[in-house]
Amino acid sequence: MIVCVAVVGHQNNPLFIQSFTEADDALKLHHIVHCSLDVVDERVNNPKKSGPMLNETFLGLLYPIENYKVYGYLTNTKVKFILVTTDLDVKDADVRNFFRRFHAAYVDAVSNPFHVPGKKITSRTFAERVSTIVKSFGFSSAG
Amino acid sequence: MEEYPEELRTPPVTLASLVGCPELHSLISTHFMSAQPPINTLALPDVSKIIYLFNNKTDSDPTPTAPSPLVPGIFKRDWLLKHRTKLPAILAALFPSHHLTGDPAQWQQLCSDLDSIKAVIRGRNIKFAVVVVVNDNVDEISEDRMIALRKRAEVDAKYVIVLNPNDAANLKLSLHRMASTFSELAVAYYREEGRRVKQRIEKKNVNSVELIVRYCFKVAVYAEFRSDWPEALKFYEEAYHTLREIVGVTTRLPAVQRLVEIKTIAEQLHFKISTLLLHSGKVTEAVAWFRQHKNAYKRLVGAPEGTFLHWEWMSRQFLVFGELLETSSKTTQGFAPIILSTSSKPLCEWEYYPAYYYQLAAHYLSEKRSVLELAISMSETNNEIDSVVDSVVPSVYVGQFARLLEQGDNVDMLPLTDEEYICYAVSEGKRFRDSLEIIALLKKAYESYSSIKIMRMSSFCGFQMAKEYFAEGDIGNAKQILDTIASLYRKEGWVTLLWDVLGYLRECSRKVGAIKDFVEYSLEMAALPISSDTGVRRDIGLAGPANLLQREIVHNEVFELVNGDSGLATNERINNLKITEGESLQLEVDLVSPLRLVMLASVSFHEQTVKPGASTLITISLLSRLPLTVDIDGLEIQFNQSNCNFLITNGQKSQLVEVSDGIQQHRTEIAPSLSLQSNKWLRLTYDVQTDKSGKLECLSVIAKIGSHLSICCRAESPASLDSLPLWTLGDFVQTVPIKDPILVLSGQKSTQVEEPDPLVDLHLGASGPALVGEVFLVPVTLVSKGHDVYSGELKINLVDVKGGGLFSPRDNEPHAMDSHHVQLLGISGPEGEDDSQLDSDKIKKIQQSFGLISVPIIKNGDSWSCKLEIKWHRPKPIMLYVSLGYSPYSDELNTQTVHVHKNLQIEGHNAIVLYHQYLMPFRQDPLLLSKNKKASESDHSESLPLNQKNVLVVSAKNCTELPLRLKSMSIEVEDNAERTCSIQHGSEELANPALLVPGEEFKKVFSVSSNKNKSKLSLGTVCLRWRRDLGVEEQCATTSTLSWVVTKQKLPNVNLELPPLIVSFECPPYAVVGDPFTYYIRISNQTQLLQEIKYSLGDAQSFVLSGYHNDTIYVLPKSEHILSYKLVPLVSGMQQLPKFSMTSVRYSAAYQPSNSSNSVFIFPSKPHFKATVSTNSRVESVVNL
Amino acid sequence: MVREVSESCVDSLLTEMVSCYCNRFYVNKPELAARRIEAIGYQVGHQLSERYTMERPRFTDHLEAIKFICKDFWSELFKKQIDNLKTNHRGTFVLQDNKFRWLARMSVDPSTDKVSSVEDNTSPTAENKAAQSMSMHLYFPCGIIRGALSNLGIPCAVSADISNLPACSFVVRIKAG
Amino acid sequence: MPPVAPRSGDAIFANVERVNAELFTLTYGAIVRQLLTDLEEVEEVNKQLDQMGYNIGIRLIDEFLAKSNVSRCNDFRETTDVIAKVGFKMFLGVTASVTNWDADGTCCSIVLEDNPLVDFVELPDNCQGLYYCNILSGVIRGALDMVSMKTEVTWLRDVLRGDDVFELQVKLLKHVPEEYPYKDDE
Repeated sequence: MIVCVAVVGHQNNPLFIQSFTEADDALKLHHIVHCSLDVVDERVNNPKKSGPMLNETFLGLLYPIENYKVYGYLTNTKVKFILVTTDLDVKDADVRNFFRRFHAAYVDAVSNPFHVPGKKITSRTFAERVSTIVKSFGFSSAG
Repeated sequence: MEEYPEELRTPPVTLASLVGCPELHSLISTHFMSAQPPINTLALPDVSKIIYLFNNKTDSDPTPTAPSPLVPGIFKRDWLLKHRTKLPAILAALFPSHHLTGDPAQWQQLCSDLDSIKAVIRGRNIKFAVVVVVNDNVDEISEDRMIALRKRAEVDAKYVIVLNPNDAANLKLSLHRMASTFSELAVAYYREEGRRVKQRIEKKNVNSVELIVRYCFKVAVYAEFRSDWPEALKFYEEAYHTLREIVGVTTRLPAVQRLVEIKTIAEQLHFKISTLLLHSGKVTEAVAWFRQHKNAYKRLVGAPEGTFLHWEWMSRQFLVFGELLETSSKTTQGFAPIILSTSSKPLCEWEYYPAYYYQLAAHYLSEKRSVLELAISMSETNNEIDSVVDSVVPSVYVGQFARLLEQGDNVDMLPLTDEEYICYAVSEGKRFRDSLEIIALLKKAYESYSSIKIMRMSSFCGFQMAKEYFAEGDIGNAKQILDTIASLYRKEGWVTLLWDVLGYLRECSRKVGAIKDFVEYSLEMAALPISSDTGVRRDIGLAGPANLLQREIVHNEVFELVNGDSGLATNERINNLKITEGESLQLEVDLVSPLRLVMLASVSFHEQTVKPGASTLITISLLSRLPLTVDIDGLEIQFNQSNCNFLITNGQKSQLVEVSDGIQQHRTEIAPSLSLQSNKWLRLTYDVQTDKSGKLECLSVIAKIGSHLSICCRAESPASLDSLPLWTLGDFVQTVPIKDPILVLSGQKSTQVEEPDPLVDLHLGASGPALVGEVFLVPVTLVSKGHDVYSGELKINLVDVKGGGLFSPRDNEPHAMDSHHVQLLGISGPEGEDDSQLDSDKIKKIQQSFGLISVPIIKNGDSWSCKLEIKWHRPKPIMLYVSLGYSPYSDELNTQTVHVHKNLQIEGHNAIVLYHQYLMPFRQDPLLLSKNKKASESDHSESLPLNQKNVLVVSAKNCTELPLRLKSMSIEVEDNAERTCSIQHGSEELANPALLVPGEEFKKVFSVSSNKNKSKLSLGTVCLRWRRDLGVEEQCATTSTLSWVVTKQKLPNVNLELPPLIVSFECPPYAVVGDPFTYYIRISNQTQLLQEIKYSLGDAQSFVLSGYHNDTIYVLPKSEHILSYKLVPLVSGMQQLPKFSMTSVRYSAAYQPSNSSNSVFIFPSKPHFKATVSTNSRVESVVNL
Repeated sequence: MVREVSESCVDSLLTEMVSCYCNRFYVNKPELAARRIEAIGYQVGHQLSERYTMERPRFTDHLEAIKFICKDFWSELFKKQIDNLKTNHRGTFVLQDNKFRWLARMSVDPSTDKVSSVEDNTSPTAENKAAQSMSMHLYFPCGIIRGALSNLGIPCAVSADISNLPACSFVVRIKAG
Repeated sequence: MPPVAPRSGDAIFANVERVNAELFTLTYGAIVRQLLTDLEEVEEVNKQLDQMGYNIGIRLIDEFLAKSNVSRCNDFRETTDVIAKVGFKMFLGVTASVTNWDADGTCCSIVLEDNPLVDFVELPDNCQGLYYCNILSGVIRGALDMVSMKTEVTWLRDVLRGDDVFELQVKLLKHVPEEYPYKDDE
């Protein structure tokens, strides 16, 4: 299951970060997300390593840490989406699909005239949409 | 890695044993060590010792004899060591040669030794070699002896080696042969051993898996002995996989210890495998292998009471692999991790970084610690077990422990129950300070990450490290790390993380009682833009949950502290933080300070420039992001001109705020209210006024809060306000510091105060155009009207009006001084005040087009003047800029200067134009061939006839509008140039300077003659001395006082040529009507050649003439032909003589004499002359000729 | 199905926005009005670029991004592409739209001068009023382009050139670094 | 009843030039945001929006009458009805309904379920006083002004403020039934 999702601005500042655990590790998840930015930089800065998925918005698995898998997504506007999950085997298709829907939600959120570009996303609607997307994670393509 | 036994960490080395000839052992062993592959030697002085070497082994190896159905353990602890140190692959017997050759007794001895050796090594196929040590020449060992020896020793010929330590030449060679032979033997030995064990595996009758594991291990080790890495790898892996099967199957040991043993074995095998992989450069494989190793055992936690063992083990796995990776990456640097995106579980960059493993090692170690602490707290056990614990020792088998039981002198090992074992392990665990180990690991990770610029990861490790330090009470280290981390989180605006870090920092400063830090950290926390709950509820650090409420709590706490409220005394958390009375706390907030969130001051003047003394409006806007409203007691506004500083006090606060010293005399405004609401600009507009010119800038705004705290904000301009930290307020519409739309965009914290209007007049009294060459004087007069002039300074600048610049290196000038077209020569002080005195105390700088001179103090109403001396070298207009800077006040403090500027355009004209012309002698015309060519040729330089007297007329024209005085005109020849001609003329000086009215010409005649045979003639430079006519005072002005301007102009060179023919006419100076005279035409041939001349004489109606009209004559070389005509004038007046023309056939040059020379005046009747003396200068100079 | 509104909504909204800033707020401070209008365009462009770059791989270089603006982005806004793109290969691009819709509509829009008369009769002659408001209108699309590009990580300055109407070309100067 | 039946809003909307609603929505949003930054006071912003709406309204009425061939309608009830049914549709592509007539037919409510202006919009906490769609009320007021009906338009319900629909109350202040200038044009 997804334990944390985050939107990170092009200056690596958090625009939105939401964890979905009853466990008391929200702060730890924030750390994980923050650290994963190092991997994103690595991927983007020397794409030869990341091979075929050059310029693809979906960055794939960023890095495995104990009990977590961290996935990344980088939009054309240099905004990063980070997904932290506890599932051991995750279908790439699911993650891609998740990010696609997440991206759509994000775009609507930043279309709010009162949203200041590069600033935190405080929209409640966005939060709600995100949590529904998170809940439906995995089912969409599985069946 | 260090805790592994040495034999495990390093690859095994062949072991050879030497017997006899101890004196040679060291020599041989050292050579063997350095041999390739190296060989360890086990030296025995003589044969007798062999027994001790091997007999202990015989009883301690049951495995080949009775394979017991239930194996007590997997690996023998000492097996590997034994094979590396005790059990040689080869045994070499050394015999001195004389034992072979010497008397039978020695031979017998030798044979017996051989027999005993063979007896010992029989059964175990240790290889045997014989070394014969020769001391002198070899050949005296007879062949049959050697054969006998070989027979006795039952060794192949090539295993009998002859060694001669004395002959240095062959020693090395033979030692080398020895080494290679030995290693060959060793390889054979280990191969056979390996094959033997392998057979056991292959025939499936091995009933216990443990044994298979053991055998595989042995095979692998033997393979390593002969450095057959692939095989070694293969069998280690096999052993590893087989071992994994045992888990759960075997019941040999109690559950916990069983697992411990298996894990220990797995650890060793894994270590071997990854080492081999890494050494063969298969990094990716190694990483993949580690991953599967980790996954295979991660879940094998085992019995709950033994959990900590598992975590410890895991931690060690990561640590060791990390170290291996690090060392190998040192050796094989720059491996490029390629992500196998094809495989389902691609490796990612991170798994190639050692830091990643250290980090996780630390993670597991802390897991272990927490579990262990739990275990310790629970294990308050009966002391009989404790007594057991003391006697626990590692058992014979790897990964097993037993308790040592001594009864009298015999010792035996009893197996442990799990309970006992756990107690033992716990008590062992107590002995280590895990936190130090954890810190060490995190430090490795921290440094390793930051060394490859992976800052966030390293910060994360650093943070955990800092927490450990904090727990350990090492505040210094903790704070130092935390500060660096905090800056990263600030930069990237990770508020929740920052919040947490600040929480720790805050506690650090609390612990060490650093009150300023405490306040700063607290304020920053309180100001962090955390509005909605960030979802961080539990696992909150020392900071408490990150939410608005907590911010307010922090806010209140810190303000209670700084206000010194008594309520705090009860609060024990803060007891070591106290502000004593009178102690004050000033926080600095500049552009980079994190406290910029807490309070931000934007200041904007309403005008860009102000008149001195006039007042202008200034708006001070304060913004605070603290969660609660802050009541400011007073604001202190500071400017670079301290006399403008002022104070704004809070009208609501009755008590007066004490102001920092030196402000009292400044004015104090009272604001109705100074409460700074959260995220709302507090805007205050006041007027400031200064009479000091220059920049007026607001430096800082100091907010006084309570009796102790004051926050000093660096003033910022609204125009440059956008550089706020990037996380500031998400959910607010941004507001601007000033309502005024223009000031928001362009408002500046500084304004320009103009200087007061000057009250001094500056006159430039220049008259008319300047003349090139003369020193032109521009009088400058300062008249003070209302201002005294102190430390005044005149700046003078000459600027080309056309902007071409006065300096022109392009046209190369003969005189360096002319490189400036117009030049400021000097500044002469006013009359009476002479330069020397002026120089002494005042500045006076003069450059080509720039001048600086200091002006003495001028009291109000006084005046001062000086003269600028400017010289033109070219006729061009220039702009003269003169500016006076002075201070109206005498005191040094008030150094504000007032400036007066004046400028004046001055034309520069040429005073005099010189030109010249040449004349022939009267009525004489040389035939200059070049003249005829002129038309065709472009050479326009004049030509003169050689060795003839020529006349040069130089005329100077006054082309100004004013009269000039002429002193002299002369022709000077450059000293260096040798004189090529003689120039005579009258006296240099004119008796009294000639007046030259505008437009008038002055002519002077020179006679030039050259006899030297030169084609070119350089005449020199016309040099004219003149000056302006002073009109009235001309008389009184004596030549001494007045300087004369010298104008020079070089005369162009002239060609000289020898005229072949010269025609000269002769006739009386005048004639009278009616009476005849003779008119001679003399044609002289200057050449060595006969000249044929055709000539003709035209008719003239005013004369009657006799003689040939035209004819051809021949003039002999160097001689002349004279034509003579009788003429009778018919008409009076100036009459043209008959026109003569001739042609030189040789030169085909037609030729007419100039008309001027052949006219004559005819009187009607005979005149009567009276000689008179002319005073006319022109006539005079003609007469001079 | 994509949501639509009548074009006259957008047109009248823009006209009103421009005249609001030019004739009511900053009557004789056109440069300020321009700034505001540009800012509004900037936000719109910023948001639209976010929207229209969904589902497409990241741009590798500036040219790709500019082309995107010329093709997809422009057609989303005006149902047509930029007609002509020029560049000096040193960071300056010229995007020409041969018939820039907003200007076309404006010039034919009969109500413009009436509007001006409604707002203030002190305004100068109708045509240079029209010219002025036209140039003011152009700050909006300039802002849109700038917003879009800067959101794509290309800081730049954008100006418009209407020397040959109805064609309008936008000059994009990419800021170094 | 008018001699020629007014064309249905859908029919007109199908024929008019249409553009991507996002552009419209975002532009309006950007304008509101900019106004908030410039004017700071929410009340000021409301006023400005209304003013802008009014100016637009007096312009749009022409296009409206022309396209919808609504013959000039003197009856307030009828007019509001046309505005709701035809006007909203042909411009914004949404339909509105008219309800809550008071006794003397001078005051009613125009109710909007859907409104392109507010797509993506969420009011920040410190803008609660803002009538985000105030431009609409202005438009209506302006349009009615041009058909010489002085009205007062106020918001009763606003989705952005948590209501389920948008409700605009249109109150007729005074009706000047004299010929309005556009007669000559036709």
